[in-house]
Amino acid sequence: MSSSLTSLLLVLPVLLPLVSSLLIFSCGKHHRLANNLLPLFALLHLVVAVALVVQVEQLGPVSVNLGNWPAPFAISFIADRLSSILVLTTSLVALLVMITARHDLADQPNYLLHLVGMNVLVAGVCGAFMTGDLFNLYVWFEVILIGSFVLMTLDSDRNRIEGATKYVALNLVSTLVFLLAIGLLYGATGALNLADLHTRASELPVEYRLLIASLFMFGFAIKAAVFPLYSWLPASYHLLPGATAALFAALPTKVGIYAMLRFFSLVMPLPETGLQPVLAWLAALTMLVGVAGALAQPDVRRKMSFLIIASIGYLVMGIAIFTPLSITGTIFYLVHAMVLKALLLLVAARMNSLYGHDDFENMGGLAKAQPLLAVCFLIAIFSMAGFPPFSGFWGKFILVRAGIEAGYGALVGVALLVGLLTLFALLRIWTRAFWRTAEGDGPDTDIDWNYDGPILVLTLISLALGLYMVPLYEWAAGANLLNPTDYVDALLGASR
Amino acid sequence: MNLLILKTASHMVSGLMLVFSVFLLLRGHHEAGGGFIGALIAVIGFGLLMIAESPAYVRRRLRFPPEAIALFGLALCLLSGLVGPLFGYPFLTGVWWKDILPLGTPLFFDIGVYLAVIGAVLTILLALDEELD
Amino acid sequence: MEALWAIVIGIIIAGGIYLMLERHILRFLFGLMLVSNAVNLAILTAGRMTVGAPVLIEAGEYLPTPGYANPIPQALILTAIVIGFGLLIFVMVLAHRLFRERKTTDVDDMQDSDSGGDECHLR
Amino acid sequence: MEGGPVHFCGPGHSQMTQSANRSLELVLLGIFTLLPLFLLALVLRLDAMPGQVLALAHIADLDFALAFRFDGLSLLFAGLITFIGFLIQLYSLGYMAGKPGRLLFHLYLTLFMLSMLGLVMAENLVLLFIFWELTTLTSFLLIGFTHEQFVARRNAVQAAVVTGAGGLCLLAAAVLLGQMAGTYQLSGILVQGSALLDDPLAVPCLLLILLAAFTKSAQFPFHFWLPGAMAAPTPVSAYLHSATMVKAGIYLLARMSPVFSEMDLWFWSLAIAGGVTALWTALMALRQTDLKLMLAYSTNTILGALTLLLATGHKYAMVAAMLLIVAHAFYKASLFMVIGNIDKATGTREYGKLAGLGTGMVITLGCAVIAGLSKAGFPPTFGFLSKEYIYKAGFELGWLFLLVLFLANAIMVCLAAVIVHRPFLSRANETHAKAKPIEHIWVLWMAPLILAIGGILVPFLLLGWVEERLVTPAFFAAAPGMEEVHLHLWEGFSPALLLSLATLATGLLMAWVYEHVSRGVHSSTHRLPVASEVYFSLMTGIRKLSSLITDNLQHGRLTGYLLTFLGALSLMVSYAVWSSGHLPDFSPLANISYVYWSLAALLVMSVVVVIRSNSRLLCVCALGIFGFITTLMYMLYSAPDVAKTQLLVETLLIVFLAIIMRRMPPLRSGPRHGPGRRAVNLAVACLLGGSVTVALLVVTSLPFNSQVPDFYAAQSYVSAHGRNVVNVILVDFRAFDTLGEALVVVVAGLAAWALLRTGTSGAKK
Repeated sequence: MSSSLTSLLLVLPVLLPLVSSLLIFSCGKHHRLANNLLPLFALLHLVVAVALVVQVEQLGPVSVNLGNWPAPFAISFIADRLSSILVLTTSLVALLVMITARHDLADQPNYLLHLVGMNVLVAGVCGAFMTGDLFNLYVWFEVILIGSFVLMTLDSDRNRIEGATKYVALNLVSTLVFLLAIGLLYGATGALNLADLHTRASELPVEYRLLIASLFMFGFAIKAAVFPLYSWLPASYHLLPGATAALFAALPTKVGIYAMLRFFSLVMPLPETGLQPVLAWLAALTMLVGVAGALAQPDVRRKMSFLIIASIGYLVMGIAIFTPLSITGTIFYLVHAMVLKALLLLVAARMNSLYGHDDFENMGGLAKAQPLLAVCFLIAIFSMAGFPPFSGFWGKFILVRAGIEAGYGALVGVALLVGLLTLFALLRIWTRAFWRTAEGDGPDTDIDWNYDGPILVLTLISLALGLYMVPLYEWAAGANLLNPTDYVDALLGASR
Repeated sequence: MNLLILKTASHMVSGLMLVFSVFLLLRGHHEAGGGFIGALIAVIGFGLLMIAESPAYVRRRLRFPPEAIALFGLALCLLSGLVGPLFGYPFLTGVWWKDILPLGTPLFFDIGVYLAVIGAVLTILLALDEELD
Repeated sequence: MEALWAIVIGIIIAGGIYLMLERHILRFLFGLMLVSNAVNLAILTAGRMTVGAPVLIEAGEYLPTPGYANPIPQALILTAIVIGFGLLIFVMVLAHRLFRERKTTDVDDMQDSDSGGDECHLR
Repeated sequence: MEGGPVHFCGPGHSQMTQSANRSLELVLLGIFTLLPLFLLALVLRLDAMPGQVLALAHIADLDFALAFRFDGLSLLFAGLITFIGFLIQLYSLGYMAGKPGRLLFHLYLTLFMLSMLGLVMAENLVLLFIFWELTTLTSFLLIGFTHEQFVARRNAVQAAVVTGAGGLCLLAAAVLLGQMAGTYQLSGILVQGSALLDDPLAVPCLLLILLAAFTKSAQFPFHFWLPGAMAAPTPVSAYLHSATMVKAGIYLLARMSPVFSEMDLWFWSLAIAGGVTALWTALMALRQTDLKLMLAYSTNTILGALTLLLATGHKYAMVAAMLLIVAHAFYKASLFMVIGNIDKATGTREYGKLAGLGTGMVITLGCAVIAGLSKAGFPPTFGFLSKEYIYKAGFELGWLFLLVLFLANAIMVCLAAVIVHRPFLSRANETHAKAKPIEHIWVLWMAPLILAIGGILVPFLLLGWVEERLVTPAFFAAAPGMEEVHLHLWEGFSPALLLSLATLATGLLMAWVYEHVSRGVHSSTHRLPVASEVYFSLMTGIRKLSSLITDNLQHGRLTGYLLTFLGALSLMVSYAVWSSGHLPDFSPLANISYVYWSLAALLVMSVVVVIRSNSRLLCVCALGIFGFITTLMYMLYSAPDVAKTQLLVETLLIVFLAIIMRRMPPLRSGPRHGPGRRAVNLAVACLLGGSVTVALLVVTSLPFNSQVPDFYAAQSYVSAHGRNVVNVILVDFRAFDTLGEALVVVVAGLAAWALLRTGTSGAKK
């Protein structure tokens, strides 16, 4: 593939959703046209993402300097193993969620704007994954933020406006702190390009690193919903429409994790900032409050919202341990978590569409009425709890192993306990809504492929990742975040 | 009587502001100015007109719905960025036609920003005014 | 020079944060405006301050006059101002809508939607 | 064979496809039934070879291998799993006939069998863990098979949580062991044997392994899930919860015995856990009125005895353990099936309601008698053989062991007698009259009969084969390097035999006065805490605690959240500032012109006004002045573009703010924070402001690298054809930022528009 095509390939994951959203908005009242455009572009996005992964597989990290200026002066887009696999997962999840969204959101008055918002969100997420420039990362964060604001407030009732207010207010704090941190880091190093920062930040006096790194960590931690900075998530996610909630569950928080992973491996290696023990504690607390919330909730989507937080704890744990193995585990778990969270929330959406509410104490009979959904949900439960042979197990195993080998016994203990409690929390939904017999007629027995199709595909992906984990494992192990020479070379390479 | 003066004055001032905004937009590449500043001036011009007349009047004068203008502006930004890839350069590479006119894709990019911002801010302004009345 | 503005920015941020922690939603908005302005000023300060040397290239020249101000913070601030503008307008409209739905300006008085565990059915 | 309506995938099958489905069902049932037989044949063809490993795949980095081992211990278990698995599938054909979800049941059983086989043959620790958890998963599905019943649902979750907890311990133990040994391959670990004990990790590792084994094998105080698991259909109880899955913990202990058996901790914890389990659950068994629960608790007892035997590492004890595993699997599975038949015929398993069934269910009675004899340890049954060796070991180990084993065995005798006598041989009552004939379904008596008769014939006829092929290889796998023990059914009048006879006598005596014994045990123990109740209150406690935590953290007050967020940040950054030890240098302040001072003063004053004022108008004016002064600042500091933008943006924002504000009540309205909270807010605000000040001072004191701005300045006109460098950065050098920025503004516009539009229509409603 020629280099000019490659350079276009690198920006297409951002441009395609933008073009898609422009076209969809121009559809006006023609919903059918929009309904056809949406999956078409999402599919195209997936193809691009696959092509990107193939490129990275063959060439190693590839980058493009936008505007054809040399690095580090241009904004560069770069795909390494981490970025490309995340873009691939994003586009896969987005495609499946959008298929459900076409049906799930169809009766919303501002239907098209929902689709526009989703595409903007996806564009922002891909931009954040691929940019090689710190300030540009901020811009993509803002794009994600405004995209999520739209989705959060569209066609909202009183409760959702309340939830959205909390979401908006708390996320703006993150934005401001992140911007301040960029300003300070720029002032200290004079660089914005990540590879440039990699060299220059290491020349910073050690005693100031903690200060700047804390600001960055704070900004990212809010995005990722790390304890104690997670309150916006359970305040708002459970109010979202089903398909939108699935997209939210899978994407924005993971961008926070990605940013942490990138920043604390490339720009300021975590052990040199003094934040490692802090992060380890936060990981443990995040897992615990997440699962505690999940245990306390009597409502499907509230439970699942808290479980998002619990899985964020696992990811932060992987970053905090900061060994090659733990980073590999984090990447593996990240992909797993994106797939699984979308899956769980789509199941929740399906349950909501069957019953019209989220209270699982008042559901029943799903195992008989919806066997396919039941099988998928059961697999999701055990995968989420980290049971073999599902995808959650491998992520957990690698993290546990990395943790024990690095001497984080207590943290590993918490992680294992949280896995068990996750199982307990989710099995409550299972025993009530699926196993118990329905009162009265019970739910609809028809299969609705708008929901069940994406659910099935996501389940199969999770199953595949569990049964044959080698490709993803080797991909993650080859990401080499702790020794980012390849990344730095690729990012600065064009100027040499 | 006073209303009439106000209306006439507003029309004149807003017209002037629109001209000024285009001026700011075009000279932005060399002097202080640019798409965003120009757009805000234009918005203020339309805002004056809105206060003097009515939101509906402004909508009529705009001819296109402001959302459409915003999206068109965005599309223009994207398109001007995609000229580079046509010639085998990366996205957003500036392509210039210096020989004919001092025209380049960065100018179109700036015009895109200009339209996007006018459209977006007017969308809110008009909606807010209509909603409050 | 930077020292003075560092102190002033610190004061503005302190004031803004204090306002953001108030219960009246307008005060929260005021605080947000102050803090976002302060952050922009902080970027300007961190990128070093130069008096009276805008980075404009005179006609006939190829380079700006030496001693020119650092243009990057300015560009960053411009982007940040515009983004902040968009977000702030959205937040204002949201606040307006919130007030219309709830008829209260107290941001602590909206607990219906949150996910506390109090309604938990045990066993 | 009885057929019935198929409910494999719930309703939805049409009449047309019914016959096709029926033949498909028959084919599948046949496969499910014959698969274990086929595997059994494979297992029997294998010779136990300590070092023989089948490695299919290997991930070197993780040291994970898809590899299986075929030593004596693995093959002993594998033989049992497949043999009993076959009979259980056979039995289930009859037992589950006509019940909904029948195929699913056979499928689950098959999946369980495969997991169990994997568990006992896994060569890699992680693989072992995977299969271990798979047995938990399949057992969850099987216990909850009749999920219309509350008890089945509850107990399925309970079993999954308890054994799942053990599984987590096993995972941690596996990693620790792998780290200690430097390999995850069992052969590599076992070769090192007790040399691994020098590692300081040995103790935590052992503790975790013990937790895993004790939960899986239902040792006190985790024994309760096993009786709970009796909510499953009877074939499940016979297979998982007596013959195989519960033995997984025993397998693990036997497997790890070469490594850990020299530790005192190993001895004491196994001995105590096993002894307490054996005695306590034997007493519990006496209390039960449900025959199935009696058997369940007696299974607990046997598991306790096995643990006790493994504790010692003595040669007779090891042999006795191997024998007991086999013997117990034979008679207990058979007895469970007998109870299943009773249940099927009468619809009840209540001890008090059953009587006189012997006349109608002759073959079942026969099974019960023969299996009961083995359970009681009558010669020449398998049970007798194992008991002989248990007592032999007991004599070597000391009187305390002997006493515990004697009591447990005596109670087993008593239970065997009771289970056989009361339902079958006592005088008939009305339950007997209503009992359905079931023995025309041949699989229902065939499976238990094979097992029961096997329990007599095998030790009688095949003792040499048992010793050579089963017990001795397993013995050497669990206790390498120990002196070989030869099996004899008859060794003359040894002390063990006498004790055996005494056991029988005591047990039969207890059975004679069973009602009194049962009542006595009940009245003396019913006040003691019941383990399952402890479990339930623990889980409820966890949920209450979770609720409490969640309520307090997710309280719904926005300013509370904000305070948490900003408070956390302020603590973090002020600690960072404090630890950096930087003292701000304010000396440059002296040389600053009054112009800047007055601008600064105006800025601060306007901030103070916004904070202090209760008038909306004044606040907006102050904000306007604030914006105007920042504009001036940008102008002064060579940023004309920023200045213009700032001026326009501030103007528009203030206009918007004024529009919004008009609709809202004044600032004085609404509740405010109390003074204490305001002091906290102020502290957080000051800490943050101060930290930012210090950070800025630090940053600006560092030398500045102007490589990037210099490049922009140099290229701006030459390459990018623009004289305004800032604008060129925006539209060319960093145009992607600007694109994103335009996107944000447009989307914000759309979002606000939609918010307002929905609002209007909402208001119209």
